[in-house]
Amino acid sequence: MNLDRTSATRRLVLKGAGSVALIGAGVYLGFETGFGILPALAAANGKYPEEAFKQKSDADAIKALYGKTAEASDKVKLDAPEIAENGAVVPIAVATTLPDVTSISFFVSENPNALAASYVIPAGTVPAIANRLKMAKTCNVIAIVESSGKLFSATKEVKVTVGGCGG
Amino acid sequence: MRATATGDTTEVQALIQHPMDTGLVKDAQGQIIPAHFIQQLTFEHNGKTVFLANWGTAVSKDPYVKFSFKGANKGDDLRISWVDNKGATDNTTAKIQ
Amino acid sequence: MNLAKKHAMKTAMSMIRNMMISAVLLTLGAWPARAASEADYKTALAAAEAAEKEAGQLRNKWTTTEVELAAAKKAAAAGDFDGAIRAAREADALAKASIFQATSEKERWKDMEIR
Amino acid sequence: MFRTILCPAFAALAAAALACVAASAIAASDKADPKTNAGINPVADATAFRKFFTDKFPKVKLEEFVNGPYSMDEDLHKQWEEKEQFAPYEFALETGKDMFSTPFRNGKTYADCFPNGGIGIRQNYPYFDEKEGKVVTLELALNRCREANGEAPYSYVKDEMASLTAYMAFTSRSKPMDIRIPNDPRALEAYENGKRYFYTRRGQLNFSCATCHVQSPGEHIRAEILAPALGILNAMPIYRSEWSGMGTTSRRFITCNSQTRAVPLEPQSDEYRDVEYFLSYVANGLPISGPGARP
Repeated sequence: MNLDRTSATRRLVLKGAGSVALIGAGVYLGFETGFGILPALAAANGKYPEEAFKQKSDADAIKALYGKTAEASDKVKLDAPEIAENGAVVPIAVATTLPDVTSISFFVSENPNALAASYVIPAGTVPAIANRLKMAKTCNVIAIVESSGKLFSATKEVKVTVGGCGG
Repeated sequence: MRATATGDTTEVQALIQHPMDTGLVKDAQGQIIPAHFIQQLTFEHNGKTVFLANWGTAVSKDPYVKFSFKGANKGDDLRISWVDNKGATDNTTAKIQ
Repeated sequence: MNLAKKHAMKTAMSMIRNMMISAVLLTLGAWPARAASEADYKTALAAAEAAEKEAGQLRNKWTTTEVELAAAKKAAAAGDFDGAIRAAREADALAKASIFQATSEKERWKDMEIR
Repeated sequence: MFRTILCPAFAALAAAALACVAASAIAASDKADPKTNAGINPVADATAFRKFFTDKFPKVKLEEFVNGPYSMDEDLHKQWEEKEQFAPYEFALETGKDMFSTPFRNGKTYADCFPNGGIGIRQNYPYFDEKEGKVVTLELALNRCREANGEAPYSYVKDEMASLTAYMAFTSRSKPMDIRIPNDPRALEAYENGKRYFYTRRGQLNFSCATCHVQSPGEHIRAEILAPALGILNAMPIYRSEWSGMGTTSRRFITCNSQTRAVPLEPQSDEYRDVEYFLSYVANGLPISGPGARP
């Protein structure tokens, strides 16, 4: 599949990723000095939902984040594997046809803290996200989409076990 | 980071080199590796935030995210900045191809 | 059936060991049992380490043998010679099994070869 | 449901069986070790090896075998395609590229040690060095290049070596593996030694490489799916999610050994170099797909 990947995007990636990697590495090294303070974020409710990330169960996290409950909807398409190839890197993506989506969040029910990631979707951004999450063990992955004030969700179980024969 | 515009929509893929330590893992000597992960990631185009990510400890090492947005064209700048749980921050800019 | 044979072998070996222990006790007269089992631990360890060395020459040591050898030394250092002897004997059995594996595989590997 | 190899249960049986057989055999005299009189025929081996896997997996295209577990399972293949869009080995590739062009203290670079400046040559490694009379792998050649230029060699299992080999593999992407065995009895012996290592059972679990990669590729071993032996080294070095880091061929051999409870040998010891020689030879013609991502 990646055999023909010697095309332009590959080189571009190197350049693009290069800048990020170097900056990333720089930041990674520079952390100890801790330069820079938390900049005020202009984005809509850009405040980091500290409380929600502390909640254990997905229900509490949803309540802490949105203050309301969600109803399942087949308009929320959650794409997650049957058996995760590895609990540390589980590719999960969500897309939806619901109108004016303002926020999308991912929950992994059995993780130490259920809320994994929460995204703010300003107008003009396509309501579809792919990311890679960590999963402690086999459990439900829940994607919540906030569309015109109402919450819609999709849930899928992803199996996670360790690999290998064990030394 | 890779940003490619096709028509009116720009698809953005970002891969950031970062350990994303959860603070729940012990190292070889049995000491807890302190939590150290990116909490907030902001993408701005012409000063307007087009995407904001709030990340917890469940985001994989070397985090990756893909999204797309409308209203940008080739050659524009896309600024990505992130803040971690220690308050350290950094940013970088890439051209939309 | 295999497990029974294994126990038989183990008891056989421990019988020999016991005879040796009693022989040592006799010669040392009323020496307290603690010192005798230390000498016995040393012989058990030496046998295990010799077998493991041979396994090394055959490039086929097992990680579990190394673990048992370390456990034997640790137990001995803590003065628990019974535990140390048990671990040394286990290491000895494992090392011998790995030696047998190496020698028998010299020929048996061909059975699985794709031809 | 998937058939799982229950390692622990199997291990207890294997150990018990071995231990009691050992008792009876110790008395029996060791059979004379007959020299392998059957001629060593790598060409026949390679064709038989390839046919075994194409018969076992008729639906998998020949060049797909280099993708290991991802050619064995649709759901895994989808996850892999997603990962490949922005693969986790990008950083190693990036670092490798920089390292490859950074000159040593004496001004030379890796390009001076390798034919064609080290670009697009990975498919010819490992090769048999007739002067030394032994197999030389890419990792070994890189470290020898460093030592020849007064630099300290890298560890065979750490990231620096993985980054260098990642870049060199990348420059050979999709080129067919092209390993030659010169007409030299020592080369044939090295090839045979590699084949013997591949099929020899070791460790308390009494597994050989073939137990997993010939008898049961495509099967589940807990969460992971076993890769077929055909083309298994074509994607080296690999970023493994399990290690959340890069792994060189040496690191892969060592971890496989310890998984069967066999004490690993020194990296780049003869057995490892020979088994890499054997596995690469029988994968001749299959494309290089390194650096690769794996579960």
